[in-house]
Amino acid sequence: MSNQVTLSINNQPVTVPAGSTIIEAAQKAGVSVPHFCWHPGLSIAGVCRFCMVKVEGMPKLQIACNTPATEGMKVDTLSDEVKETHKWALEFHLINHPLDCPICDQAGECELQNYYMKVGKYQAQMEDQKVLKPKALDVGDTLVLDTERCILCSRCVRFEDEVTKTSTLGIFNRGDQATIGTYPERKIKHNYSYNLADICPVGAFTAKDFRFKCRVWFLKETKTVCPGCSTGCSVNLFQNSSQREYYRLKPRHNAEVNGHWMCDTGRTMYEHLNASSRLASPQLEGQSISSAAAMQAVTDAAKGLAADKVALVLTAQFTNEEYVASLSALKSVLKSAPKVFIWRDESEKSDDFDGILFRGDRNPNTRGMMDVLKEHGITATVLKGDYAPLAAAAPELTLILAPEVESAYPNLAKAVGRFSELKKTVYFGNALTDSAKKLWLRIPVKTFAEKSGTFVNFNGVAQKLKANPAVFANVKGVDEYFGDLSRLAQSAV
Amino acid sequence: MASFFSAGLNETIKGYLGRYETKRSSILPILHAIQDENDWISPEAVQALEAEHGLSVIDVNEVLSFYTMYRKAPPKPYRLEVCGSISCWLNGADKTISDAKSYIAQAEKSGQSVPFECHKVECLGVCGYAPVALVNKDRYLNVTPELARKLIDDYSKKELPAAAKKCAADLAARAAQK
Amino acid sequence: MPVMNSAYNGRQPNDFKILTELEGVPNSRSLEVYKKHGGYSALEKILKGKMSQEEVINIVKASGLRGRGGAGFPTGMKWGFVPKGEGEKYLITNFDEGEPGTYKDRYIAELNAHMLIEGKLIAAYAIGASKSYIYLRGEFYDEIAWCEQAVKEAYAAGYLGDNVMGSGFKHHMDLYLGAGAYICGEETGLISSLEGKKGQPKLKPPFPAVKGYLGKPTIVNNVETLAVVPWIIRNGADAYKKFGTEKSAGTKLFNISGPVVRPGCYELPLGYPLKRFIYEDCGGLIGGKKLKAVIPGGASAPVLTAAEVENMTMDYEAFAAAGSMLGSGAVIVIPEDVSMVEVLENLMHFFKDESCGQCTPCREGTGWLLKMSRGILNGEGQLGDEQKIAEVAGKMMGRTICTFSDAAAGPARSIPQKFAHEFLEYYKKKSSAHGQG
Amino acid sequence: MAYVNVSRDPERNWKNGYLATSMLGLGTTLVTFTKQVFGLEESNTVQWPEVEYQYSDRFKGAHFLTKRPDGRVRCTACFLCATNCPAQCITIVAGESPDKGVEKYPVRFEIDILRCVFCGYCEEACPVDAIRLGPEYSMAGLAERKWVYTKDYLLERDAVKRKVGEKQVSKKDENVKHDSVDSALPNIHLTHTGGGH
Repeated sequence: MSNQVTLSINNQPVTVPAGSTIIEAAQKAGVSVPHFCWHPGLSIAGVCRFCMVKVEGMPKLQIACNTPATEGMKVDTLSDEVKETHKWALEFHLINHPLDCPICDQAGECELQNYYMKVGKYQAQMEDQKVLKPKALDVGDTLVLDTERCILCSRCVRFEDEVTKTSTLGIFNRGDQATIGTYPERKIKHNYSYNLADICPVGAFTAKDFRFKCRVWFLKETKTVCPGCSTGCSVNLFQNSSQREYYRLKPRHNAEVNGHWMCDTGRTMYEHLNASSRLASPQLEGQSISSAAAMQAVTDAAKGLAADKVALVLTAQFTNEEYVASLSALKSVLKSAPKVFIWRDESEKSDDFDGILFRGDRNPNTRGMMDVLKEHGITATVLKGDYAPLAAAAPELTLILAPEVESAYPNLAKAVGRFSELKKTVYFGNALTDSAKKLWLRIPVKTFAEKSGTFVNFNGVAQKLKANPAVFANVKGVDEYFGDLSRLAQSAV
Repeated sequence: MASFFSAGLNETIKGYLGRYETKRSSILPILHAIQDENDWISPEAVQALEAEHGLSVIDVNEVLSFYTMYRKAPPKPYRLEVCGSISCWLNGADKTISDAKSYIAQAEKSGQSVPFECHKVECLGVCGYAPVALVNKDRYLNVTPELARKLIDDYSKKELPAAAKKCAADLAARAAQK
Repeated sequence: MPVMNSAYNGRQPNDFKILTELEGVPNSRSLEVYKKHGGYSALEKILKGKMSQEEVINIVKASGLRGRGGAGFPTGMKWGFVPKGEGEKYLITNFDEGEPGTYKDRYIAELNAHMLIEGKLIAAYAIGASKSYIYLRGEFYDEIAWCEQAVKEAYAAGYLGDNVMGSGFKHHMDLYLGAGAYICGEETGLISSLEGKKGQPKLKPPFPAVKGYLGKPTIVNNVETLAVVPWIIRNGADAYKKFGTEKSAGTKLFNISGPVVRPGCYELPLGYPLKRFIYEDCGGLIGGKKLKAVIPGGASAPVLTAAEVENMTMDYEAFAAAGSMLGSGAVIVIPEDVSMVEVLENLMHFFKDESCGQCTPCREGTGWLLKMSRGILNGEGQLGDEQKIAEVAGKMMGRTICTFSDAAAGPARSIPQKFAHEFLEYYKKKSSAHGQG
Repeated sequence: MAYVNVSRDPERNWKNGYLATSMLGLGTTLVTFTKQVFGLEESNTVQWPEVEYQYSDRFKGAHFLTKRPDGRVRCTACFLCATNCPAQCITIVAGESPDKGVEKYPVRFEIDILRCVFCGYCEEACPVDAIRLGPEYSMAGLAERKWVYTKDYLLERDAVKRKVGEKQVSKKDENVKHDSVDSALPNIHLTHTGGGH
């Protein structure tokens, strides 16, 4: 095919689309070419001069990031000449790089460190005083900038120019005085700022949110899906498994959904996962009870009720599997489907989109929920600021699958207040707010980090969640609770 | 709101903004124009360029910090800039520079105010007639220590250039504001 | 305004006068004088004769004219790279003469800037550009005024505008002033600067002839290159080829600096003996000092020892064979009583100051080279440091976007290699100082 | 099964027998005992706790944290000791140091001494010479809190002051070198390069 070219990298043939660069071809061939300034999501700068490779027939070494792959090209990344070039490129990067590793949050996932272990490992030759530059600068609510650690790869500048188009960063001065920075007193304000810390190959940009919290080598990552909005970015969730403490989320490349990035709102999606912000055990009228007792209470309350006296209030923050489980369980217990309501926050503007990733629909699984309801042939009533339809139904028992990400529901307290006016409300959620205490029964549920299941994003892309060990051993997922419900109802019969 | 720039300067800036293919190309000439009138480019001027003429402060600051001809701090009225690059250095530029600097320092020690500062700069491009020096925009060749002293004396006697007066007035106004 | 002493003592045979024809002519900068000496007749020949673009390019190709800025790339070939057909194209003159030792372009402006303007018009016609810029050094206050005046005159005389000399060819010309950055003499750095950015060179590919200023095809030529074009068109490629050597055709402006008796800008045919130039044309060194070394092509050219100067001829090939380069034709003469270590430190200071800071090896390497050479000068060096300087410089070479790091490496490699013994004296000073202390 | 072949004295006589050698040993004991009772020979036994034994400087006893010349804790909370610790007995909580030149320091630094195996890996891992194993060997206690050494205890306890004293202030190259750098934003207006071209 004419729009494909075949070249060989270290004598290994690889076919790539015409117009690809050597570094892209090398990635496809599984050959790692060391690089700093090149980033697949940004334009090519070609300034770090690290990715040099030998191309047969060219007198000088070429940078792999800007050299187009051509038919029959022979690339070598293993010769002594290339290795020596990599070693020297690293040396030039390191001569003015401070020895901050012990206090640098990037240590452990720093590309400079990794490459030093991989291609460097030499005695430093520079004996003179290093160039000093400003350190620990406050450049916004989310980031700390250390200009001394910066290797001037310009990834952040390009990100600001190309992705967010905010252009708050520049490289000032020249020569070895060149320094990255914002305009004095102007801060980085957009909703994608943490990406700067991600793409920074060194510790020049570090996240304030994560500053000094934990060393990265204690963290284990899980591939999962961000529950922050209906875009459903693919993410890695980082947990310190010995402490059962979640520390951060980072985007995981997914060309179909989020590319390389995610928003700052999504980055906060670890906060509600940790024990301190969660309900540890079910609360029946303010008293802690066991999960079994709680489900027994629900079973008893549901006993003998007509299907139209039971209301199921859904938010689109649960997995498809959980919706299916809850609807099937209720159908079998009540012999027919209950009244179903969909709870959306009254401030929500579901069609909003910031042009990059973040959507106004702050629920990760609206599409999946609607699909499940459709399959079950259920038409649901939407509660959005107006709770009258629910009150009018006068349910004896109301089961609420409450939003897991409460920050997406700024008017949550008001809604919960309304729900507390109903007869018996069972609130599947982790709310610790005062208004929730008035509810009849509160049952804590597993968070997105602890369950497996499926989210379907706004565009119909289904992605699987992956379960981590639960923070509270006794807390179950909604599907498990409803499984219990149908089992208990069955055995009562 | 009153403009930061004088009416004439504003006209010049507008002229440059429309003169080139892109607005950004006008940054260098505009900065030259501001410096010609104010003697230096203050942070306020950079901010005013953004507020009044829509040039991004980042773009302007990048350019401002990259090129050495732009003065980022208020200078003295006269600058004796002696080339210290290889050709001039071979012909004794170092001597001229150190002599001029100590001449100024000595005069200042004795309580005189000398409207001069002396810098070493890189190549000025007339290397055959080394050492080469600029006093503001006037070029001098074969600048021996004696000639440098004479230049300092002669210029010091002259009336201050308009830009220097403007610079002094601006600084005084700023100090008064504080 | 005090003007420089314009006693430019060009003492050279008349038959070399191509660019310096107006030397010594009173009121040489005026349009009238230029026209009297055949000015704008080349342009007229092209426009009235309705020569095709290819014809013009072929004449320049045949003349063997090579870029006079330093790299020596064949000019006609460069013009040929520009894609044919419609679309905006740009021609930019590189008048950012910043290479230490070089002052030839400003001499052309001093003689008559119309040479440049006519050359530019011909080049613009050849590549089909309707807009061109002259990128001038900001410090060249006099030269800026001369060029401004010349452009104004050319507009008034109808050589510039929407309809050049009534031929239907449209061309506009503007001046653009730099602000003190040597790197803007690099063609893509110059383009960046013209775009109102930091003067940082751009990645190649794409080359500027395809994607240059604002992403449009752009040709950047040195002043001297363009100024000689009208003469070539007037007199034919063969006439030009008569001068110089087979591969280095024509004449070139050589500018000599350092302590010589008659410094100045000399127009000489390429292939002229270097020793004769220094000792006969320029009158040798002041005070009859002995020659220690020569930097033949501006600060970035590797040095030649006095022995190497003996049989050297001034053309691209001979210098290249000796491991140096013709560069901008700036001959810097270093006398016997100057320490080469100090020369190295001075040059490294220049390169450290002027590195744009974009590519890592250059940004960090130039600073490192300066620190090392300064250390040696301060008596902190030790045996092997000079080799380290040469090694570091060698590792910078050919590994950056532009050739600035190669330029810095030129002296940083050649001086320690050729004058290693001078470094030893500095190390000795250290050990003797230690012995006393 | 593996076994060890013990070679025997080829000349087996009564002198090599069990009884004779046992009596010989007891005889030595008796002689030494008698000498020491009458003060004819100095005893090697230390009368602990009345008398304290001095181990060599290299002894790996209870940990202490070193200080910078200004008296602050040297530790920068890099977690390398905690990472390297085979017994996982070190707990650190890092925080923003009031000293801008240091940036990071341990808000909490605790060693569970009951879990510690005194291997000294923490000392080896430390890049700034902040933790050392001291000469202290007597660590008995009655309450649990005594066995979790807090930062204050590691820095300021009397035993360390007495036994280590001045040595607690580490003379290793100061990791602080940015005190002089202006931590303001890279304001180019402040960094005028003197008009150099």
